[in-house]
Amino acid sequence: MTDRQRQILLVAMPWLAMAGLLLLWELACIVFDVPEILAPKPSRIFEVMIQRWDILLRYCLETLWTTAIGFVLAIGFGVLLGLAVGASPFVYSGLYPLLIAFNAVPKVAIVPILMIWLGVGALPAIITAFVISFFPIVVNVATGLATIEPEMRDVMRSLGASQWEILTKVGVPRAMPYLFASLKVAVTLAFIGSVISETVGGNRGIGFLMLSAGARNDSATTFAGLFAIAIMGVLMYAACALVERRMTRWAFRGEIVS
Amino acid sequence: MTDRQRQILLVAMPWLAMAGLLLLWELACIVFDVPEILAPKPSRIFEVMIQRWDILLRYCLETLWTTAIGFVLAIGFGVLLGLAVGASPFVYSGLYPLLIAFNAVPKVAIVPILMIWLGVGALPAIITAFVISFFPIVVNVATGLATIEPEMRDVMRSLGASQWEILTKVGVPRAMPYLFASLKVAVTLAFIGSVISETVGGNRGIGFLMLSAGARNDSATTFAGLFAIAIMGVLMYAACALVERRMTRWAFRGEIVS
Amino acid sequence: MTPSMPASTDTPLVELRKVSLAYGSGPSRMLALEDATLDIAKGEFIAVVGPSGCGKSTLMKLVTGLLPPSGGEVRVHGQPVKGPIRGVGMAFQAPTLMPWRTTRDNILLPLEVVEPHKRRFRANKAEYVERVEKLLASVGLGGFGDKFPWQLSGGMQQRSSLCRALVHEPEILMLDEPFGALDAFTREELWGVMQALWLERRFTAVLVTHDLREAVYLADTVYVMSRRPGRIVKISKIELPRPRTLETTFTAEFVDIVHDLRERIHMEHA
Amino acid sequence: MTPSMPASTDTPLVELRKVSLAYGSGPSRMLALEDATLDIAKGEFIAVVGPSGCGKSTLMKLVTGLLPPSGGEVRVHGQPVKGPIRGVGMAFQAPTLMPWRTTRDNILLPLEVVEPHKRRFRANKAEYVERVEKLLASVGLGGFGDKFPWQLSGGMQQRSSLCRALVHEPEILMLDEPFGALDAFTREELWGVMQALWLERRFTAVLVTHDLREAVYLADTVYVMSRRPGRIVKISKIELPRPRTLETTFTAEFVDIVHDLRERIHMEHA
Amino acid sequence: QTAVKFTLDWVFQGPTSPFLVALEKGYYKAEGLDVTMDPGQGSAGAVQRVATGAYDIGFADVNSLIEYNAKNAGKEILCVFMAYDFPPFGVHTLKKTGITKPADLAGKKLGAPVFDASFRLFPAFAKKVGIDAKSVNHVNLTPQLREQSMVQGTVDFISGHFFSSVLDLKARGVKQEDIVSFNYSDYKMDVYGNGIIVSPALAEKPEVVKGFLRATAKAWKEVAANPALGIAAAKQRDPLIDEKLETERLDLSLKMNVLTPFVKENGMGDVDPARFARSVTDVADAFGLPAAPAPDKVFTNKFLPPKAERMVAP
Ligand SMILES: Nc1ncnc2c1ncn2[C@@H]1O[C@H](COP(=O)(O)OP(=O)(O)OP(=O)(O)O)[C@@H](O)[C@H]1O
Ligand SMILES: Nc1ncnc2c1ncn2[C@@H]1O[C@H](COP(=O)(O)OP(=O)(O)OP(=O)(O)O)[C@@H](O)[C@H]1O
Ligand SMILES: Cc1ncc(C[n+]2csc(CCO)c2C)c(N)n1
Ligand SMILES: [Mg+2]
Ligand SMILES: [Mg+2]
Repeated sequence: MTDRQRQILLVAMPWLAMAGLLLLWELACIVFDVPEILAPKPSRIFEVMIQRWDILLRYCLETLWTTAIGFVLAIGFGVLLGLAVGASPFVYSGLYPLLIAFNAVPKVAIVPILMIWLGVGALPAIITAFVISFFPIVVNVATGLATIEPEMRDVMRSLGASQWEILTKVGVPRAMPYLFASLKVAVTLAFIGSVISETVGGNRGIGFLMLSAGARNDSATTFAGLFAIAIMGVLMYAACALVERRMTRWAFRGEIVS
Repeated sequence: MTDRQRQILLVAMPWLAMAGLLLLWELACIVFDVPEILAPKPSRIFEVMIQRWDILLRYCLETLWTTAIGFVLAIGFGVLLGLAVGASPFVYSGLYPLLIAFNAVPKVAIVPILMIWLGVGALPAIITAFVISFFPIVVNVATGLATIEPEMRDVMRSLGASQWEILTKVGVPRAMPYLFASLKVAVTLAFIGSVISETVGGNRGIGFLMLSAGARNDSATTFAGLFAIAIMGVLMYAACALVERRMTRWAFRGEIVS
Repeated sequence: MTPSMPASTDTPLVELRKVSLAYGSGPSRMLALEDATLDIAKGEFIAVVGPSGCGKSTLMKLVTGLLPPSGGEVRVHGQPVKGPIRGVGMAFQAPTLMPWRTTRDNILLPLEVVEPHKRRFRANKAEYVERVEKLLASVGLGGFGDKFPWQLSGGMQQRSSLCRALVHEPEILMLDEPFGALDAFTREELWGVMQALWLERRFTAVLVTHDLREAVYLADTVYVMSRRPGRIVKISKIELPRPRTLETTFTAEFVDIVHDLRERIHMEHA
Repeated sequence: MTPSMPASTDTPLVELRKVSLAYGSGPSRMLALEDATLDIAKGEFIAVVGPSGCGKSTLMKLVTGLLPPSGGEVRVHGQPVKGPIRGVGMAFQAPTLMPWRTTRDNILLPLEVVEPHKRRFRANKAEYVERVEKLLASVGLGGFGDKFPWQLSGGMQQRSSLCRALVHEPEILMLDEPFGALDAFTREELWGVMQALWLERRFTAVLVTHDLREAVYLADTVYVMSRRPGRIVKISKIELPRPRTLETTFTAEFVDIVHDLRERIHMEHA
Repeated sequence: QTAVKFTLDWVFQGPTSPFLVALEKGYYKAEGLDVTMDPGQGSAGAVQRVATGAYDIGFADVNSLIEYNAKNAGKEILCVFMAYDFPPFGVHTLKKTGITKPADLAGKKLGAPVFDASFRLFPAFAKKVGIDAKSVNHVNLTPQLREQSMVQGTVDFISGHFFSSVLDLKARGVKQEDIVSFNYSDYKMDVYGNGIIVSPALAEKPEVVKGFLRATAKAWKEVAANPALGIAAAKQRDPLIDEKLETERLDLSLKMNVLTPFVKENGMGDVDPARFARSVTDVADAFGLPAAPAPDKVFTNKFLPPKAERMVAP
């Protein structure tokens, strides 16, 4: 295989994999004669998506921006909290169990309470997206910090660097590969958060679309909504991956060279 | 502060933090006169927990074991998939977008379909717990592998090691700190998965208990259920943290020495 | 030699033909090695010396197939090298020990990976551990097997890395400044250990070093490289009788060779 | 000297009083350094030599406060050391450059962290970059500022690390085998650079090395350490006139001192 | 303009479209009300939202309200307008199960969401028809799963609003004649259905409540006369609804739940006090409440517009 073929195959792979999966699904639907109400054929889902692209797009954009805001908040807060947890054993031991406890609780149970305080609309969606997605960021940033090579720390200490300087000059870059790994998880969770909140209350976003479609057994539309979420998720991921390439090249140097 | 005081404080921190939080909550409830239906006072929740500990325990155990099985499956599958994604650029480019897409989709929308195929009961709960929690593991293991120092890889290559040997002898230990970071996230997600599945259908587990309490406007019991989940989450986390201490001491050597 | 005869001791084990290597591409492309041509016979001990950054480590990686050449050809056993070759022991310039393994387990690594040891590793574990302990003792690290690499001093890490390169008794040994972090006495002791091993097993060895005395003491042939991009500017056959001893290093002949090499390298610094 | 006068050149800058250090605890406790007592005057250049693993790197970390002593006391400027002291430049035994920074940015690091440079870092960035470029050129790395550390050879990394220790013109300089990975000529060139710097700035320096000629060339006092647990077994004042040149190293006096040291270390290997 | 937050019990569909008509046509505005309308997640949720003050007005099953008021004496929420005079509650099964009469349900498997009003009232129904509610094996199922599970035979019967379960079953290809439905009201369980509830705070502002009810009644009258109006309004809110299905749902609910003989005679919104009192006792019994709340702590007609404005039947 030449380098060029390799390159082409790498770009084609996601499309091939996706096409393969959808084909399999389509075939399974036909062979097992799955009723549409259970799981519609992908072809039918795309039909709906094309038919109603304008409505879908409107709802998608509503979800997308609440998600994006929640996600950005999660990054900011998650990184700060991760730094605190990773830097101080006291914060670690005091906060980690609480964080785990909070995150093990299904957010569906919390969102209705949130809505009562904040009313329905974009705000609870943003907050849910934020609240559900910051935890992986905290964990990974904290782990990135805790696994700093002591040699690096000594370099900084020998310069008389403050705890904060060690954190920003060694901790943050060191934790970058961990951070980006967590963003991939966090972005999917942020979408889930937005959609959950939209399902619980309000009349906006893909979540509402799916709720109302579900209430009338319109599973083709429900699935069109799911596909739309999936596509948005992949787009957000691609954005993160782009930033990752630029910012953590050093950590992936093994891949670049060979 | 002496070492001993430090040690004691470290152990006490989680309890202090938790007590502080609960006290704040209790006070807020009293000061703002929050109706119980919105958010019961912690004292009231504990009262219910003590009163109904036998029922809670039974439902908890049901949830715990489905979660544990799902989580173990997620570790196995997640590590394997993570190794595949981290080791092969083709698997990476082909599978990652699909995984993101799948994970951005709210599982609440998928579980009913699952139940139609599998019926209600423990099986869909296990599968939901598994499906929702394997992704962070995949991402972190893959990142752990991708950031292997090329020098280590060269050591193995110079010995004529196969791709598989490089994976198991360098990749796996290298990815361990990442793996354990992801387990902290995954275990909370596994609980959420179990509980979601229990709320969608069936008559078992803490999810069912919470839902039916909610339908009776018995929010103290709902919150007792949430607390129970939180406690189980922390217990599972503690188990993971214990294994982590033993297996990744080398990566945290900076913390141990200083 | 008739063409039907298999290439044996007559064809060199390692052949480099006008090999060049450039790192990076586009504007950041940098030629590290240029037109390197050399032959290493089976059982030969060669040393490579040259200024810092001239491409010595690069040369080693080319020989073992860790890097593909940008131009020219590398052959081992008469076959063009396509990927990492088997049966080498390599001590890299940095110790590159694995922090999650104890020193002993680090040194056992080649035995877990390289045939035929790999196959019988589980069965012969005790025997292999004993071999490692002996090796550790021979480099002055007896009793340190249980320590993790990050609990060793710099020189001790380097010696462990040397043990790892030796433990599976490889056919080809690549040593990139294996004694750089050691004091003079430990170093000279290890020269002796090294020579004894070579006399016994007659492996093929490539030694990169900055210590000309070390090069002359150990090698059959010393190659001098120019500044970057590295070219081979001098080849010096060392005909001194074996085994060489520390006394040898004080003989006029030895000192002369060292002096000649020194002069040649000095030219590179002008 | 009246007691009211501040301790100045008369009290040593660094005092070690029966300092010992043990790594680990319980059964894995290991004494690395024992009863080390030494004084370093302000502006003195000392060298520490001794067998591999004897505790030289440990000693450096004790002096700079990176490690707290297990016993005894370390004082700098007359004050007991409680944590990392300020105003040191340290070149560790391994290069420990940060892989996410270019070589230039790695060397700029101390200027971002250490006062007074930190305060004016943004304003004077261009000037500081120029300073780094000059420093890089002086160690033969001109033009490599843009490369990442992992794109440098071992010796080049070591030189970059040396630059990082020098760039902020520290009062105390700690060098742990700073030239170990360099060829003889580059090394001797850098001795000259080092000595010139010292003559100009008169910083206090501690040099760990295995090269006795290097120690004698550069140092005012050479300390010889015993095997682990390291104790100081010989102190040798080098009274050779400054500036010393490569010619000095061929004088009988120089050779004698080196020989004496060599003899003393040899005893440790018996 | 007074801001009023209004929550439905469920998504925007045919039966709730009159509220949307009132909103779209500006009837609320004309009464000086600035209404925001949101879909909900069940009646219990709607009651909670109003109880916590997150919403001022709600559309909810009055039986959920009875339960809430019984458990929260002193903080009662009032129902001020009865919309479903005939309750839509019932259980449904398929011919193939061999269940033909309520007594056959004993010992069978019931699939229902825990918060489904028909499910919650099932014990009262069981008592009326003389079976032991405990003998029925309940499985919680979300609304999406409920009908499908019965079609697949996972459960023997389901509980649910008539106009949603029957239509859902038909959407799954079950023929009308294969569906066996038992409406609770047909078995002397004549409880009431959904009504408009107001928060205690809003009850202090009778003008607002009255205005809201006047506008709502007006819209309901128009929709009863011309269901297409309602569907159009619903479509405007949720562009993806299936008009045919919602028309059918609306027709069913109008015929069965709203335009009952009582309503045709007395107008929409009020209750028959004797029947209401009976229903409160029945419900308290079904929910195992310690004491039934006083009927006037659950419903009041003091905010209702004059009867003439409530004569919605065309
Ligand atoms: N991974 C890399 N990417 C880019 N350039 C590299 C890389 N590795 C080495 N180089 C460059 O190649 C040249 C030769 O490097 P090499 O490591 O072979 O030198 P060396 O002779 O081993 O030097 P030293 O004696 O200092 O170890 C150097 O100029 C270096 O900058
Ligand atoms: N982090 C550590 N944990 C445990 N033991 C250590 C640690 N660092 C060093 N040691 C031990 O302390 C002793 C002295 O180590 P040190 O690094 O000071 O030696 P050194 O004189 O610098 O040797 P070299 O010349 O080989 O660099 C060694 O025996 C080593 O095993
Ligand atoms: C028009 C209308 N349709 C169905 C229901 C029944 N219902 C109430 S809540 C709920 C599910 C909540 O997730 C269902 C199906 C209703 N009350 N009004
Ligand atoms: Mg090199
Ligand atoms: Mg050392």
